[in-house]
Amino acid sequence: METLLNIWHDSGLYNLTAGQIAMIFVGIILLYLAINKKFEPLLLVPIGFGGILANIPQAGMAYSAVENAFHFGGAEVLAELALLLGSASANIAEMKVLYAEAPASIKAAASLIAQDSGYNNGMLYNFYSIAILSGAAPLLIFMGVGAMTDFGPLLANPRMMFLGAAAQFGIFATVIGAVGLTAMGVMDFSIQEAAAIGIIGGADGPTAIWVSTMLAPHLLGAIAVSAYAYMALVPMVQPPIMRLLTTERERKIVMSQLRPVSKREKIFFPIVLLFLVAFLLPAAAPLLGMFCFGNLMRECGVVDRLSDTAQNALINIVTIFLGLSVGSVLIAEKFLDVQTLGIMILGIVAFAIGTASGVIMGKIMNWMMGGNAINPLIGSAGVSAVPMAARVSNKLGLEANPQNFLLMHAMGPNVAGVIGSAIAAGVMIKFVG
Amino acid sequence: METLLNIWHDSGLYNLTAGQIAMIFVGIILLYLAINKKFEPLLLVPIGFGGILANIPQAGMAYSAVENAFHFGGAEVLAELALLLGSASANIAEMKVLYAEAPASIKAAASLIAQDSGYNNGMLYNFYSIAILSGAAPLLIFMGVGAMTDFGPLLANPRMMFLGAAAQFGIFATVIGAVGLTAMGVMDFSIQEAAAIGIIGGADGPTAIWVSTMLAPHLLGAIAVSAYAYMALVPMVQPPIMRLLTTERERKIVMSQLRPVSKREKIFFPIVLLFLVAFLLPAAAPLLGMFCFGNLMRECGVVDRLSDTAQNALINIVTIFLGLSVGSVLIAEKFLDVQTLGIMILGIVAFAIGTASGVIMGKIMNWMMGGNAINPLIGSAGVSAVPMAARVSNKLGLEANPQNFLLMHAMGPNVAGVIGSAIAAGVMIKFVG
Amino acid sequence: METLLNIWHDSGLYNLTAGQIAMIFVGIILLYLAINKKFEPLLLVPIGFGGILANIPQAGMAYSAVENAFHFGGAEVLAELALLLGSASANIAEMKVLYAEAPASIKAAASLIAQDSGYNNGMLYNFYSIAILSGAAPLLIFMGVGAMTDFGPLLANPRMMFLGAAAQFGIFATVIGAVGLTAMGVMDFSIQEAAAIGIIGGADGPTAIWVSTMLAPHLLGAIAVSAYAYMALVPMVQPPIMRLLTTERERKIVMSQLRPVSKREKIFFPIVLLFLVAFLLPAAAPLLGMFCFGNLMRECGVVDRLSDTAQNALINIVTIFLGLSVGSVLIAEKFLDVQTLGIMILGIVAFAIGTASGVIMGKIMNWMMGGNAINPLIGSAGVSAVPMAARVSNKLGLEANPQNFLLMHAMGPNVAGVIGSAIAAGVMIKFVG
Amino acid sequence: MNDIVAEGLSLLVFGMGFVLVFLTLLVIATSTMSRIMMRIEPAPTPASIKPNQGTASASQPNDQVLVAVMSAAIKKYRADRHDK
Amino acid sequence: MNDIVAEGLSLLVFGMGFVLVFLTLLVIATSTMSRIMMRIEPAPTPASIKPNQGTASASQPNDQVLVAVMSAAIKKYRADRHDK
Amino acid sequence: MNDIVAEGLSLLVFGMGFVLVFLTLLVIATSTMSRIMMRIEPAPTPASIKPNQGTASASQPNDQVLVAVMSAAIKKYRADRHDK
Ligand code: NA
Ligand code: NA
Ligand code: NA
Repeated sequence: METLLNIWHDSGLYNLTAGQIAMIFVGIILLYLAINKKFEPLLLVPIGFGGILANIPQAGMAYSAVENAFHFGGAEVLAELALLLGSASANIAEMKVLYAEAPASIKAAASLIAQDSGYNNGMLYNFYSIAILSGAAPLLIFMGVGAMTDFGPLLANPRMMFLGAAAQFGIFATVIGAVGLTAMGVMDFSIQEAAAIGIIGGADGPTAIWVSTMLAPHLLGAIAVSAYAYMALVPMVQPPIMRLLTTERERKIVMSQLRPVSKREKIFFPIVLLFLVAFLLPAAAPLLGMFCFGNLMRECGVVDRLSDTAQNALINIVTIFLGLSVGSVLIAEKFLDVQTLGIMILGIVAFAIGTASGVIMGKIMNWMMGGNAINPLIGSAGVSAVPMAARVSNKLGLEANPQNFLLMHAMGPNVAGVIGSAIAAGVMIKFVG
Repeated sequence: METLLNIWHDSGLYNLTAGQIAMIFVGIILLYLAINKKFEPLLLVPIGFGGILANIPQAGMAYSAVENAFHFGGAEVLAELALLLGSASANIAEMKVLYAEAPASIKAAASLIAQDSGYNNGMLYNFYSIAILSGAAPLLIFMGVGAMTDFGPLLANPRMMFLGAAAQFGIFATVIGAVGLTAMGVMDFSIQEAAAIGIIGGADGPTAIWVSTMLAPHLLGAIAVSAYAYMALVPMVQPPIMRLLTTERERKIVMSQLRPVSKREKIFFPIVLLFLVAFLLPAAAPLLGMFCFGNLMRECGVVDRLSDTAQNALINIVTIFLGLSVGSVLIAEKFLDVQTLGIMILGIVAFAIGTASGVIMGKIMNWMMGGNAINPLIGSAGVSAVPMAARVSNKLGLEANPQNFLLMHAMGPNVAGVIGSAIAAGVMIKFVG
Repeated sequence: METLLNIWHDSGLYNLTAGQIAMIFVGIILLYLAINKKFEPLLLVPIGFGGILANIPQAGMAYSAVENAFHFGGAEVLAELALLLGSASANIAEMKVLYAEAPASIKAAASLIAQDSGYNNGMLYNFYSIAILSGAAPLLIFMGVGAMTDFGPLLANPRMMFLGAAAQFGIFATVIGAVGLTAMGVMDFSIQEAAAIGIIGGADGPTAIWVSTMLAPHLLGAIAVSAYAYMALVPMVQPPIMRLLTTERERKIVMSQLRPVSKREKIFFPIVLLFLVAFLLPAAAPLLGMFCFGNLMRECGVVDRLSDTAQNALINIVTIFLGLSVGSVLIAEKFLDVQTLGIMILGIVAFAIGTASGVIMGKIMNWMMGGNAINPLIGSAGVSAVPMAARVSNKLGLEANPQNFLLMHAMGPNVAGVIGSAIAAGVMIKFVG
Repeated sequence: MNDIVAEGLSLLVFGMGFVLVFLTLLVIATSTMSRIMMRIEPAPTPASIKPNQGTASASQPNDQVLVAVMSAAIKKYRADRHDK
Repeated sequence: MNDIVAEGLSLLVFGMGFVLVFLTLLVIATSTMSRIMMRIEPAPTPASIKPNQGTASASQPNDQVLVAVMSAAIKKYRADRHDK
Repeated sequence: MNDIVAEGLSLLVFGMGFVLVFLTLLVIATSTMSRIMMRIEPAPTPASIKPNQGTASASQPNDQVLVAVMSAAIKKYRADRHDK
């Protein structure tokens, strides 16, 4: 009888908290969006599932050994930890604060104590340490993305990069929004948090994860979820803005065919980009360095088997671990916060402003080039969200003129947007990191 | 001349111990079974080869840095270690015992001392730490198995799960056998060891490895080898038991065709299973959580590239490391023990009892449903050993009646057996872990 | 204005040192050789690119957390590190020396201090730790190479192994060269460094990296680059030597067709080789053990999916990380040294001597067997550099006699050369490690 | 009776009991789920059970085979040309 | 005005400025690179833009398709025989 | 003579000696193994040496090629249908 009671007292159902219920519900919504609505499923399926796993009561899959000792530990291990952390009361809440503020050597000692008492890192926490804390996963994904990116359309018309630059205005405008809300007392974001939130507007998941790991790791869950969810919303968010800011005549502009680009140019481009980054903004070098490496593997033609692995087995493996790791930070204390609401709202604003800036820059460039050279619809592709934003440009172009294929032209600003937001990320890290 | 003598004194042949010879022979037998008899070659080839590598004298490939310092260290490093461990005598056997009982912080310090003196972790020990000590490899394999498993046949007839449940009786009966042998003084197993041995009867390699890592890491080698070897013996062990327990008439029962199962049901099943596990037995959540994640990736249809990687590149990579790691614990001190003999005997008993329980449950269910609905031969598939046990059921069905294709019907209990033994694993860890 | 000045002062261009410029130039040359000249591109593309990344000023991608704290740290963290390292002056150069000599426990403490102050391991340093410091990457590559190697031609004519043995003379002659230059005062190599340099003559990248990691880690960059670059030079270096040492009549010798080799022989060969290594030279067991494991997976025919992964996804992933890691040690302080020049010269000498020894052994064997049995041109293939050296033999054979296909005959010494240099590596580690 | 035997028996009773209860609940949950699904989406496609054993007959219509051959070939041909 | 607002505005001005300057320099560098490349290798192959969308027409000459089919088949056949 | 030169020479003599001895033993062991294998299984299949260079002639019998084409196509066709 006692055993039955024990089972019940250790069951998930008995220990379920309101926060866990809410977060499991968030996980289910993410799975629903991923599977039924096809919202960036490659990331949102692992994130959503990881979120559910992280919130299974008593399983402690997303906790470190020390956190597990805090949650499940007996008096003995808690006393040892209190001694180490210098907590007189052995109150768990106090100890958690002390632990969070402790130097790395104390943290390491606490981890050893927890392990001696039989508490181990949960599996999701292990994945999180290796994939995200080390910074490796976003960089490896960027390498894979580089190996998948064809810069041909951009090289054929390098001025398209201005569109990719303009669309990054959404990032910085969102920072202003975040600090504005803070100044007005509506929210409470530090400048680091504001910068990390802004990067959502870059429409680039790995970049957003990388920046928020460095500037605001406690917001990682909300930022990553927003970044991927809004990327999937591109086909809904962008068209009204694009229609509002362009005239029917502008949308009908047919752009001249792109010149062919030689293999050699494609080989040199990642090297040129790498050098510019290295010389001007070393803070962006890890991200864009791995991106250029991936792209060089793709284009150089002599390491196809490495390029193929970077685009397939390796990026898939890293995506699984990255997704589960992001899911592991979807826990109530961090996610169910008014900050998350602010992030969701600011994120969508960032997208909208980025789209508008891109389109307006398209109009300006078109006006400067005589009014018939650039269809401003391709400007919106500058937010990146490759290749969805380019497809949206193409779709609106075809609506206005069934012979107007903008896809290839929109790929230029689209890939430029990836570079642009990585540069913006580097600037953020340099200025406020 | 002296150099030649040195070479000879450092050679493997000069240093070969009887235990190493025996263990190398065990490795060769495993390779023979894997290659010639096709006994679970995907695991037994790496395990057998790893076992040989681990027993190469003087190479220390399976030892940690500290163990290598104990074996090959000079007086100086041994004195330092003795000081750290508080051994007055600097006797190696005593120091090994002290080291095994030392807290994690002392172990970490010992490792740094050993590394300072030039002793490093052997490569197999590194693999073992990462793949097994962390618990990662069995979970990742379970993810891959989930991505390979089609629950269609089980969903078409969910009552088949009772067969998967019944077959787990082998697990618990084996525990009784192990404690009985202990009570009689024949063997000496703790309840943790008995539980870990019982899981062999679950016929599921990763589950057995995961449980024994947690409950009885020193028995890992014997348990893993038994689990995989006996799984391969299914076609020999099961048929006589099945024939003994069933009548000719029962074996001839033709089951009605399974109803088609919708994609949607298949998508929801892993989520339903995950919730039940989360709410009732969080201890099984890591194992079944990863399994459900793999299965959801398979069925949801929007992350095929991740599912494909989980089923191929990732599971293959993990299998190589897991196999070598299991091989690395095949060392004489741990394996050449009367316990191993007990494990081998109890393991086969577990299989036999599990098979019998499944068949008997099949008979009971058939009797309850009117005597012509369920062919008891499919009950034996409940031990899991996917898909071999299901093929055995099919084969015996065809023997009795050449038109009686039981394969699809046996797949239901077969995959239910995987769930059943994971649940049994969770119960073991909760009760005695 | 101040901000602009800050940007400029933190830019790569402002901080670029002459050493970094030189090393970036080295990286570009490696990329040029890899892409335009197809010099071992699978390794030299990642090495070259990693070399550029490692030399981006201010990015610190190739530095550990402590090195980053030394380079970019403020007074506070430097004071803490000085206290830890026992440096009275807090002079960075002095602290670097103290750190290099500190025991592992002090190094670990320094790393925690650096991390507390916000300095982290650069990504390339992380890759280097995992791939190279642990020794894992060369071993995994060797496993993949084993899985790609067909020992059929060697089994058909095992005496070819003498050619593979003879060609290793280049390795030991180079050691003499290196110690000779030291004795003459031209260079300053320790015996460990001389041994590591000699292994370049083994024409086997992973072996060279593995040995230099153990014997002379500070020379890793120069040794790895030489090893791969010279392997690519085989078609230029070998022919003149081969022509010089052979007569027209010898080059025309047509060898008798190889006997067919049974599957069973191929399965047993890696096991025979493993046992010989285990019994005679345990120091070579990690390298040749993994090689034999890969080859057994290939030949046993029951684990094709593991063999396929070892030959593709896994070896490609490891190659990417290994290449970037080797690139990360291409930094000016270590690479721009007269030692590197010595290594480059000695490396090519090693190749030349190895080629000559192989050809001369071929002549001797031919003379002993009656003068018409062995074409000495296949002797040069004994340096390994699979399969390029065998193709060179074939090409020169065809030049002398258009019907003289030596390729299959040269594959025997070619793969024997891989074994030979791994044995030489083991001897080096045993004698001077 | 020995202590460890008592522990073992308790593990047998509660463990086996738990497994049975759990799988019974899973039967109920799965059946309920299936019934709800079938109400929502009444006619599942008959091809949804994947044949693991290649038992499907080899008598595929020839024209479909031909289309498959040709599309594969065209794809390969383009890929080849593309690589150059 | 709040301190954090000042920081935010400075981030906006310098950040956006940096992005624009950087991409402008990238436009210049890329164009210069392309011009140099085209001078070295004047006539790039017209097929160098990879079709991502499969927009290329399906009217490949039949004999080339046939060659592709056959070569693929022969390769597969040999690979199969090889595995045995 | 310098100390390091002595060390180098010793490395040369013993190292090269060891390599030669080892590979000689490997020749003996391999030959013995092969002889035993051939006694057990006297007639190895003639196709067991894998052609690395694709030197095998392209004149495979046409019907086998056809079988290969068809089987590949059928496989692909089923895989495609399966994915839907
Ligand atoms: Na962007
Ligand atoms: Na089972
Ligand atoms: Na060699």
